[in-house]
Amino acid sequence: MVSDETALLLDDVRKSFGAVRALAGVTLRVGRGERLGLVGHNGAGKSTLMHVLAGVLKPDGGTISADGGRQVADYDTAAAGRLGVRCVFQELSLCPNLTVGENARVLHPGLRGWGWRKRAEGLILEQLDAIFPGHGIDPKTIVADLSLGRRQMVEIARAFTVTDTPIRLVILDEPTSSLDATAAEQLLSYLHRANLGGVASVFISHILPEVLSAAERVVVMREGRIVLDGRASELTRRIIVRSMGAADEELSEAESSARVTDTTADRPRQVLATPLAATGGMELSACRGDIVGLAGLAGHGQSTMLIRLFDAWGKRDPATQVAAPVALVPGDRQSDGVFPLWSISRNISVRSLGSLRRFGLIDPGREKDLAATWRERIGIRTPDMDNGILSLSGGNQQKALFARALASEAGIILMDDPMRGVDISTKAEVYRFIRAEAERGRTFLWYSTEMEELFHCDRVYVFHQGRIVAHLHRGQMTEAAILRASYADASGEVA
Amino acid sequence: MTAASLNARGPARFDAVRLLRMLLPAIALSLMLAVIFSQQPRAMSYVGLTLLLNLAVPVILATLSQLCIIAINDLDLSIGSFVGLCACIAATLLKDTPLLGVAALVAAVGVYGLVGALIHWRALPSIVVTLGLSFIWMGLAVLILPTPGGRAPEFLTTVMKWKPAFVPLPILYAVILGLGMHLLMRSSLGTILRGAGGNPKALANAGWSLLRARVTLYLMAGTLGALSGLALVGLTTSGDANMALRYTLLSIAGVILGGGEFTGGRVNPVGAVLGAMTLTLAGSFLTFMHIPPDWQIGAQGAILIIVLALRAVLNRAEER
Amino acid sequence: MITNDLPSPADVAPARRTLVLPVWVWPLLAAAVVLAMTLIYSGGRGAADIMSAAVTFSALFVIVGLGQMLVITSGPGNVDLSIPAAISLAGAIAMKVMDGSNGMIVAGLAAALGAAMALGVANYLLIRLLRIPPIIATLSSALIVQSIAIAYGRGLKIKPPPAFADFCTGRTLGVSNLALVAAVLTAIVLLVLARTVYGRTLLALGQNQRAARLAGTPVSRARLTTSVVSAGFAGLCGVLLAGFSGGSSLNMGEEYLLASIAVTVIGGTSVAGGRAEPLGIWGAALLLFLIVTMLNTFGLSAGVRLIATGVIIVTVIAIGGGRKAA
Amino acid sequence: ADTSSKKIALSNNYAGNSWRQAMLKSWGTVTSKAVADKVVADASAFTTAENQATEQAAQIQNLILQGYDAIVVNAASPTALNGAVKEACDAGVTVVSFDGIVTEPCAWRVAVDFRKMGEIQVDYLAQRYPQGGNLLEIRGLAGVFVDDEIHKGIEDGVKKHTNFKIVSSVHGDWTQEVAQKAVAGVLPTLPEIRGVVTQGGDGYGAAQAFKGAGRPVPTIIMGNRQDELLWWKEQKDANGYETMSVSIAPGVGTLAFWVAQQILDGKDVPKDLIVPFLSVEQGNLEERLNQTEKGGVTNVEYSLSDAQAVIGGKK
Ligand SMILES: Nc1ncnc2c1ncn2[C@@H]1O[C@H](COP(=O)(O)OP(=O)(O)OP(=O)(O)O)[C@@H](O)[C@H]1O
Ligand SMILES: Nc1ncnc2c1ncn2[C@@H]1O[C@H](COP(=O)(O)OP(=O)(O)OP(=O)(O)O)[C@@H](O)[C@H]1O
Ligand SMILES: [Mg+2]
Ligand SMILES: [Mg+2]
Repeated sequence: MVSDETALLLDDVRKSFGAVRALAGVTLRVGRGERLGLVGHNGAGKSTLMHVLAGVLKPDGGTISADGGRQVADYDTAAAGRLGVRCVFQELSLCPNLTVGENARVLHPGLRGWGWRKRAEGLILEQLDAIFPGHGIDPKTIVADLSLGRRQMVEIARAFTVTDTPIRLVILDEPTSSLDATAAEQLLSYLHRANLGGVASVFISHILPEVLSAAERVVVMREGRIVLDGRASELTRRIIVRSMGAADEELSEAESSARVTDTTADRPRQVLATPLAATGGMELSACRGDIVGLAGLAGHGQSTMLIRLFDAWGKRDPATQVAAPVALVPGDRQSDGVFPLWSISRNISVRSLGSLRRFGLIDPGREKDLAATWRERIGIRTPDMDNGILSLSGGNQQKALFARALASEAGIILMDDPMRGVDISTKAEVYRFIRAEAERGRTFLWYSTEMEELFHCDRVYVFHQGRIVAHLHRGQMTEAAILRASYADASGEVA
Repeated sequence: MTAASLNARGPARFDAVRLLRMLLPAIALSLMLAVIFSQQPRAMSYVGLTLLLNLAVPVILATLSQLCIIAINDLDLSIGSFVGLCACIAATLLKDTPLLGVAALVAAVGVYGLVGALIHWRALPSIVVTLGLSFIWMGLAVLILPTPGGRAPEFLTTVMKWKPAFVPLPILYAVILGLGMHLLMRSSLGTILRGAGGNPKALANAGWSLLRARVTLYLMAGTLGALSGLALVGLTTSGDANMALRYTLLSIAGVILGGGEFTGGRVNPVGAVLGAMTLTLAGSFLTFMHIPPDWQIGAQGAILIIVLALRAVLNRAEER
Repeated sequence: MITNDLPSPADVAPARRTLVLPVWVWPLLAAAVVLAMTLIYSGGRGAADIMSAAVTFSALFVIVGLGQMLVITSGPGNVDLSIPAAISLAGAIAMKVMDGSNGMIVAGLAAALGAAMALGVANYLLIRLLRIPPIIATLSSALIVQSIAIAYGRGLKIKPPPAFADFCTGRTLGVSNLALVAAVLTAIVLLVLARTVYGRTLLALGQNQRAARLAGTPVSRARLTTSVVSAGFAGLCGVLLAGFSGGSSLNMGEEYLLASIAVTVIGGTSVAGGRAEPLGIWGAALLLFLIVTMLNTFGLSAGVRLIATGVIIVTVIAIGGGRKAA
Repeated sequence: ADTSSKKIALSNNYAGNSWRQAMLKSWGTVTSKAVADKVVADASAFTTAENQATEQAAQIQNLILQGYDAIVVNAASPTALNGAVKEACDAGVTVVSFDGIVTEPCAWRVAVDFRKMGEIQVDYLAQRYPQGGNLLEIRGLAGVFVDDEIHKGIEDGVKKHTNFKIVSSVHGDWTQEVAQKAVAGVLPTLPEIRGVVTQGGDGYGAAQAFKGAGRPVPTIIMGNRQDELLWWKEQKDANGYETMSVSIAPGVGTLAFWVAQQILDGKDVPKDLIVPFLSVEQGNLEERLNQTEKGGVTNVEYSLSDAQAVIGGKK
């Protein structure tokens, strides 16, 4: 039911976070009552674009207009609200300490005065019933008490509640990531009905069949740009994956750089993690000198597995055996990695303090040497290693975190999607480095959301909903195979 | 679906633990009362309950004030001296020049709001700002009332010494305050204020001003603190700058005991009222237990530890 | 990646050339200003004597402040409110064990420090095992210790052994021995923070506990050490104070409750954790002492003095504390 | 009337200094004998965890509930307990306050004339130094009644003896260490000091501060503590140092106990009783010092007959 009327128009929207260019000039039109699907790899800029659309982020450049080209100045959350733009954010934005009904109130300034609670609860219940019949959610429950899936249902239903302003557009950023198949089905069929009522929707998901059935038009984003825009009926899964995936020639290059021999058998085993009772799935093991990739969609248990291994060193845990000291390279620099008050040199040495001691005290000379060595080896671009770590660009900060782990005595290096914000040339350096270190006997466990990185691994475990659903050896590792295993859905399609 | 059936069993167990945790202050309170009654049956009367609990009224008000601050993930170390200051204002200015007294109280509450704004604008740690503020309140109180004295205005004594039929006054006030705050926090405005502590980002995304939420809560805290000072003066009939310093700790402990948490906007007004009464009674409880004088101080610490440790145990049970 | 993520020139620009004064200099400057105002009022009388008294008395605050600083540095919400109790208990134990005899000085010192450090362990267990918030845990343990101190010492003021009293009130090369002890401790703490695994762990922990854990530093051990050292320093202060003032008394720790926090924070240590400024404590302790002296010299009333103290704390925080947000 | 079935409680707000410890100890010795002799049935002591009027008010209310016939109070505040005291009186409980007295008219007061205590310090100095001179005043805890009273007394004295001048007044918070610090801080800015007027207990600290600053030690009015008296004795033996000491005997609590017992006995006791403060002079210094426990405070415990004398003398 695509109408020619424009609900909202984004024109040449640009947005950068420091050195990371999240949106490199995006122009996107959403028609009145149109169902738009948005896909792209992790970090392609989908969420950023939707944040701009919801008024949460101010773009660095570009305009937003509504109602036939009328440009909206000072587009912010309030303006978006007035226009009837609603958003189900990727990270849940309910207040966990409030009840379901109270969370509906948060979205509607008009819900107050006598009996507001009844009205709010009625409103959200009505929507829940409309979208997810048989949901079994009591609007008086506190959100923190709901399972993740039900929270997601509440958040979706909340976005469709109406008090005074009619809804123009609902943005759903990976709404099905924590819904079970039935609920996802219910949502898709509701979107069809809603759009008949003139409500436009933007549906973001990594589950391609879902997108293809939910949307009339599909837009593919890659590296902050729109690389494909077409009618859903004319697109296939293959075309979409191709447009958002790594180019074929890059793949072959990666493959050629990789080691061909695979002599796992005669090397001592360093890591063995058997599935925890509740989760099921395959076991994970790695030997000396292995580079093992952990693949799958973001948030399907890869980081949890790495933390489990990290904590297991030095402990007797039959389910998780780790035979050598471990070091971790975090990907989320801000919350897991960088010590912002410290110099680059201190940030690197913190994992190796024990060995830098002389007469019980950390020797500044050795610390300096260590920093100098790694500045050289991994190429950290700074005039002085005593500068604050935040003076580095994101990619170089990440290199410092690599240096921290590699400089240590650890025999096992855990990498938690460590290439975020790292530029292409640096990546190449780091890949070579990892390969060299593996040859010297170190074991790498490497979680990555970027497809081409996985091709630098000897083997790949694919994760889905906390379980390992596939184990692919070098010969079996193709983009298609990995994607198929990652997108393993209710149909039970497991490699 | 397996997921659904798992979920169905989950909340039921959680609820039992949560219920126990919510009832903890009530249980502690009834236990102490039971021990006191068995030691001294005559405490189980209208007069007895009035005497046991009437000094809990200002503590309850101070605790609710602290609750407002904790609701937005801050902490107020100045509430004790603020209550003292308001008591001094009530016993002097409010008695002698009512207009000036009211103006002074309003100004003091206004300063609370400004401090909230300052904390928000500069992203300051509330602990240190309110620590400094406590010196200022204390200094002002000593300036207003250099030596204990003054007299409570008649209306305050009347309000605090009133003997309603059937229900002892402190219990009546506790119910009114508990219910009132409960309703306020459940109101459409209170919902937003608690939401600001629960998920500030979500609230900002929905177009609410966090600054306004914080200032509102600080103003509410100031008002409740001022009321606490007035209630205190009504009971003691005169003012003293050092009178309520202990309320700072009592109020924090009361909120936590009542099921509140330092972060996440999780506060429970009814629980806090019960917590405040429990803590007030803890002191009395020891008087009835005939603890040797040397250990009377330490026993207070031990009671605090026991009750809070119990809460931690229940919390952990809930996490599982 | 198509986007070019090479560091832009701005990112790798050389360190700013503008002269930035270390944080710890500010309280020292403020102290100097206050001293100057006092001297202007007194017509320049007694500058050297005021300074010498200030250094002597500040020393005790510095010792306690160093411990509190380590606790505060271990992250937001961490604070030790049992310091006054540790001071009183350690003072009482030391004086009773020494019982005025020079031969027992070492035994008394050991007993007092042992008791204080046991309190530190108890605090750690309350906070970590029972998960009681540090504020309430340390306050509760303080109440219990206060009872112990009363039952143990009965408030009797036993004189310190002459040799110990002489040491505490004496001077070496014109500098009071207390100040020398505090200076040595400050140097040790500076060294520990900069050059030991514990020190680095503590600073990392305070900046980001999760990152510190993932960087493989011994986080729990550092927390325990911090708790014990804070109580131990408070105990040492108690013993020295008893020696300095002719015996211990039950209430001699009271003024250190808020003062220990105030000197730490005014000295530039971050309440958010991760940044410790041992040298700033000296400036802040001198500042607080000199403010009292100034206000006493001016003949200002107690009320005004309290207000001045509060205004200083709020001002220092509002200027220094908001830097992170800016 | 027979008081052997009567119960008397001590309500105490603070136990954190030597004076209060001595008070509690005296109370214990005297009342346990009285209970053993069947003069009264019970005489327990109760101390609040914090030195706070609110806590003490609650404590008094509990004591009413526990059925005590009389409550002897050392009050945290002269006025902030009035509400609780009035409730006690209304419940028929006899309330006797001492040291920290309460102003509620229904209660009895065994009071020390704090104002007088301040005044006679200046009187003594005026008699020693007719030519006058500069005084340093060490005050107590700001905002507390006793501190204000003694301070007023000292001001009275200075008004009377106009050739004396208070050149500085510092707050020692009734803590020797704080007093010593405050004095050491201002001392360098002060001119020559003739005398130091105190609130008791800070003499030794002040002497240490003068010694530390290398200044001649003036005439410091002493308090009640053994270390002060000992220091005075040492100075007296060494160089004939002369001064005086004024203080309240912690045993005044036992006097209040006997007063309460007499009231319960049905005796007619006036509401305001004045106890003499304890003063030590150059002459009886040695004698006093010998009676004082090492590290404690000078004390007098009162007997029934002392109480009767005080009550009688008043009539
Ligand atoms: N607040 C932020 N600060 C810094 N960088 C950010 C921020 N938000 C996003 N980015 C970066 O911008 C880029 C685009 O992120 P965005 O969240 O839009 O990706 P996405 O397409 O939604 O990915 P996903 O599928 O993982 O949700 C990423 O490189 C991300 O790291
Ligand atoms: N902190 C306090 N709070 C309330 N009253 C106090 C306090 N300190 C002293 N007093 C009161 O001061 C009076 C006498 O105290 P004084 O200073 O003589 O005690 P002290 O013997 O010096 O004890 P210490 O030296 O241990 O403080 C008494 O009325 C006592 O109750
Ligand atoms: Mg996204
Ligand atoms: Mg004293």
